[in-house]
Amino acid sequence: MLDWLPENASTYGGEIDSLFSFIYGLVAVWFVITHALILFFVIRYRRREGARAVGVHGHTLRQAAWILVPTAVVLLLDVWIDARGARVWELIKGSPPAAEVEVGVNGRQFNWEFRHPGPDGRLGSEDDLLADNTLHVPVGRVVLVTLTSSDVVHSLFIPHLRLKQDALPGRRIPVWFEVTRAGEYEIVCAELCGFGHSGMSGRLIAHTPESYESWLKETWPPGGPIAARTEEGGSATP
Amino acid sequence: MTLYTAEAARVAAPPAALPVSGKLGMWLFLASEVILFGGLIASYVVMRLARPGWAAESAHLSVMLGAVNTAVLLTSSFSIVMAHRAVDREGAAVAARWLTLTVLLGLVFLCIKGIEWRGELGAGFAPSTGGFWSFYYTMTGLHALHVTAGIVINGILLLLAAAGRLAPVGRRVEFAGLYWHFVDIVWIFLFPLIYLI
Amino acid sequence: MSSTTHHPDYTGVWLCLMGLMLASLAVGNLGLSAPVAAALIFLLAGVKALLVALYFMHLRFEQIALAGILLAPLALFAVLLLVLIPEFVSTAP
Amino acid sequence: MIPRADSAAAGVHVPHPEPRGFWRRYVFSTDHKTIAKQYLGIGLFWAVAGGFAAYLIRWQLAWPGEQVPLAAWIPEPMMFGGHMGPEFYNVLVTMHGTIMVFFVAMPILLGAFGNFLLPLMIGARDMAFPRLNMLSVWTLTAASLVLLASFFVPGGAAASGWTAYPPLSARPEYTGVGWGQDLWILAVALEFASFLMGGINFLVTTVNMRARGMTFARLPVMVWMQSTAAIVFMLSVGPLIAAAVMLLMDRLAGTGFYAPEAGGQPLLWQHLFWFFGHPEVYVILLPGVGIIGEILPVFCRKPLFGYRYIIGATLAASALSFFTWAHHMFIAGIRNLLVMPFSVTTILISVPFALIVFALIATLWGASMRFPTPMLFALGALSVFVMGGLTGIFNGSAPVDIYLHDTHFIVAHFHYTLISVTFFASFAGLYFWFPKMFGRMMNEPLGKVHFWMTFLFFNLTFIPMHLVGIGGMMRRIADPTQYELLTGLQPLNRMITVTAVLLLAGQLALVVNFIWSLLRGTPALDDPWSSNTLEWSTSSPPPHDNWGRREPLVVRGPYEYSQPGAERLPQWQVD
Repeated sequence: MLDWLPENASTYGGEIDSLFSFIYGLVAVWFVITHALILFFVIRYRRREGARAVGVHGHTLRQAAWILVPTAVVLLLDVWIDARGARVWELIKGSPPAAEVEVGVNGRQFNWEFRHPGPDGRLGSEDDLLADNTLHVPVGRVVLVTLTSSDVVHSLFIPHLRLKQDALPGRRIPVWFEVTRAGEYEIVCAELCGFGHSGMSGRLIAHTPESYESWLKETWPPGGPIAARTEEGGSATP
Repeated sequence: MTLYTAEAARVAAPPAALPVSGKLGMWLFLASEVILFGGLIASYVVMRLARPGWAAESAHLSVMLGAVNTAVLLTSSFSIVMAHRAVDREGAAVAARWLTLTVLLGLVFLCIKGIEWRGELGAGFAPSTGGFWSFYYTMTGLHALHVTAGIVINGILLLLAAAGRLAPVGRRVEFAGLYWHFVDIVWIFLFPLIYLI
Repeated sequence: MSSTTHHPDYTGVWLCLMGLMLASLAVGNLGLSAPVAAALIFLLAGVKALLVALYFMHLRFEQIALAGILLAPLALFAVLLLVLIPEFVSTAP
Repeated sequence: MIPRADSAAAGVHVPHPEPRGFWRRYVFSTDHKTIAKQYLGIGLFWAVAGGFAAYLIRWQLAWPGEQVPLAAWIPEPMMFGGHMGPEFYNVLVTMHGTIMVFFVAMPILLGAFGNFLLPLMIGARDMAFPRLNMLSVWTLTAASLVLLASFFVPGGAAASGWTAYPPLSARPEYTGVGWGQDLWILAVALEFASFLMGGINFLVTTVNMRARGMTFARLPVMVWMQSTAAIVFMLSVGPLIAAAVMLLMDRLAGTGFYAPEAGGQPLLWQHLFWFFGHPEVYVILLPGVGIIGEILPVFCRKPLFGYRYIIGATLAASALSFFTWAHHMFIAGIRNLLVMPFSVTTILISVPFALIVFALIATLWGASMRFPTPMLFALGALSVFVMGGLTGIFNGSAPVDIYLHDTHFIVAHFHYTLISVTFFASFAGLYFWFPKMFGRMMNEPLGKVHFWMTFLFFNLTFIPMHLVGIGGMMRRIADPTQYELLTGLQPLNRMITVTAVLLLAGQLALVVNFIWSLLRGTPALDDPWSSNTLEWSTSSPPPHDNWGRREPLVVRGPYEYSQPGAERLPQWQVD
């Protein structure tokens, strides 16, 4: 079942996958137990000549223990799942680690607008690069995204990175990720945002350190003009 | 021939007295209304806490008119409970008089509310003016709708009582009164929430 | 038709309500700090609501279960506030 | 609102005499049994509509943009000669959700089964407020007409999802939908009003109208479930009505409750919606569990295992359901400190439901089981419900939900939970109580065909849907082929569509069976399943006043099967 997951490409994706498989294991055991019992009872206790049902009510504690004890086990497992979950959540959505690259992501019907900081490393300065639907980041560096929306609720979803976060108009939401493998990954919108919701997607280009350097050089040639610019005809509005 | 009804069951059952159906139903309805207004008021409270500027907006309201309206509703609550007492003690004619007062006070409340709305709209404060005004018009509007419904119910009971048909009115004055008091209680909280703080 | 409803002194309750209303208006002129004044005003409103509920709505004379029906939505109102206040009032991310 | 019974101090009369004319008898009836059938009719009508919407959705996902068979009749601008655009796809996902939750699940589970069974099971002659009952069903009819009309107004029907998140739902320019969204709000509000009235009626009836000897501890679980569902609905719907009023004001009066540019908060809607939305799941779930709980003891010939524990767990789960709502919003941008508390409560709610499931399974132990169609569907519902509960653990764990949220995994999960009750349990109930409702048995062989078609194709449809979701496929996208990531999933998507179509086709067995049995079915005995609860003590179908001259007298609990000295001990005392 877990083979269906897109191959993980982020530092924390493995944590989610391992929690997923942990829950999957627990749940599979319960599924087998309950269904085996149902099947066994259905076969074993079907009506036969001369046999009579057991008129047990399950009211006394002795009888009810048959359902109370398994329930207690469920409770214990729940605590276990929560304890593991809390740790992973804190890692991913808790306070983000120190940013090494900052980018801005804005959802607007029906595009992802990405803002790259440029050579000065700061967002909102005049050397920013604005690009519709293409985001360039280096692998092995903590990327801090400031997520916004200009109109409706969108949801930034990068399946390979196990990253999802709603973009909420009126709020600036910080999200972070660190890509582990260079490559191109699909960025999609996961929250219904209008008739163009389907197909609202972009690309994450995760560069190796060398290719990131060359991309930087290519985009901001040394000595070239330093001004706000856009790529691929995207809109330049912040 | 004795046919079974709930009342018969009550006679037969041990005296764990059951509430009258109409009263129980009304209280359940009021519980759902509490959480309806509760949702609206909770939203207002958190937005107001988040936006200190709303206090200045609220200063544009007339505390005087709001206070008069509070007095009007409190008094109408008093008059409908007196109508209920009259049903039990003095009879239809007296009950009809108290109900008339209740309906009139309800109408006075709506008139004063209308005057306020007119004044505020005239001064340029529309529902679309800002967050405070959005809540102001929505909360007082929803409350006014409840007042209107109460006036209609009380009016019907008044007509029945005036026609001397006390029997069908019976406990309905009590049930209508429960609703009317609830509308009053909502205003008891809306008044300080909107006008005073 | 006569019911067995207990009818307390409604006029006295009404006079109390009017007095409380005037008192809540007067709070604004006491020169108290805003949070204290607000707390006092809501305390007075609570007393008013309680008077209406206990006497006009006869809760004082009803079965305790009937009052329980009202407590559930009030508790849920508190839960709603408990979640919405950190959500919308705080400025932390 | 006023009970007729109160006007007679002595209290010995039938709530209302049997009406004579056609209109009063079949249309504007105050008889709970007729009203139940009206709810059933409304629910089945919408089930067909909602099922057809599901068919269109599935076809579009498998073969995007291609002509959908049997859809050429749908007029422009919804579809163009059987071809669908993304606008109408969004309308369909919105309406499929709205219809199935509000206009199928609730009318059938609460409206039909609740109305029919509650008075019969507690030994009453009718609901506490028969005229309010009539008003409820007619309010639902009005809601249905408004929803139906919304398809035909300029701009088309609502297209912002059944959750109607603002700002998408708050301003027409974001979706191109004008009146459609306003009418959607109106229809849903009317539906709420209808079930609010119905719920109050259920509760007062349960408290006040019980027959002699019918103590709370002797109530059939179905009555407990219906009453608990009524309480949960009553206490949760208010904030959503308030939210809907605010949304309507945003749309019509230019207020800015949800508009960030006017200082509003889009998240406020989500909080208020899910404050209702999560308890609403239990409003639907509990009556379904009640049906399973009624049917298993009858065909196992043994008492429901741990009756009191089931009731206790139900009350606990209902109370807890008010504290879990933000698990729908883990990644919606809520404050981080809210996330883990809600994740913990969400996972914890598995505890009471685990107890209920274990009790139902324990009921099967040591039984002497027969397998007529209602029993098959009840077992099917149990199996499907377990699966739905287990997949819920993934979504309840906040970190895993980061990935699974808004994918087809969640779609598959909630179809497992909701279809287990809305369809499997309802079908079980329909086959089980059809003889009592209409006085005729349903056809067994056809019923078995219906069950196996439903059970098989349901699982074949929705198990792969989990995989598609794990593969990363988002909800509510009109065309998966637009995404590189999803191209590999397209064969699976086509397979799901094929089995979904077969699942829908399997329902023809029910349609045929229903109509045929209504007209030609074997006349039913009063107690065809030899069951213990009170509704089987009267004739099939029951007379207008349910009991004729007899007064039900309840002497024991509802599930006394296979007790010492007797194979069954009915609840009622035989005169």
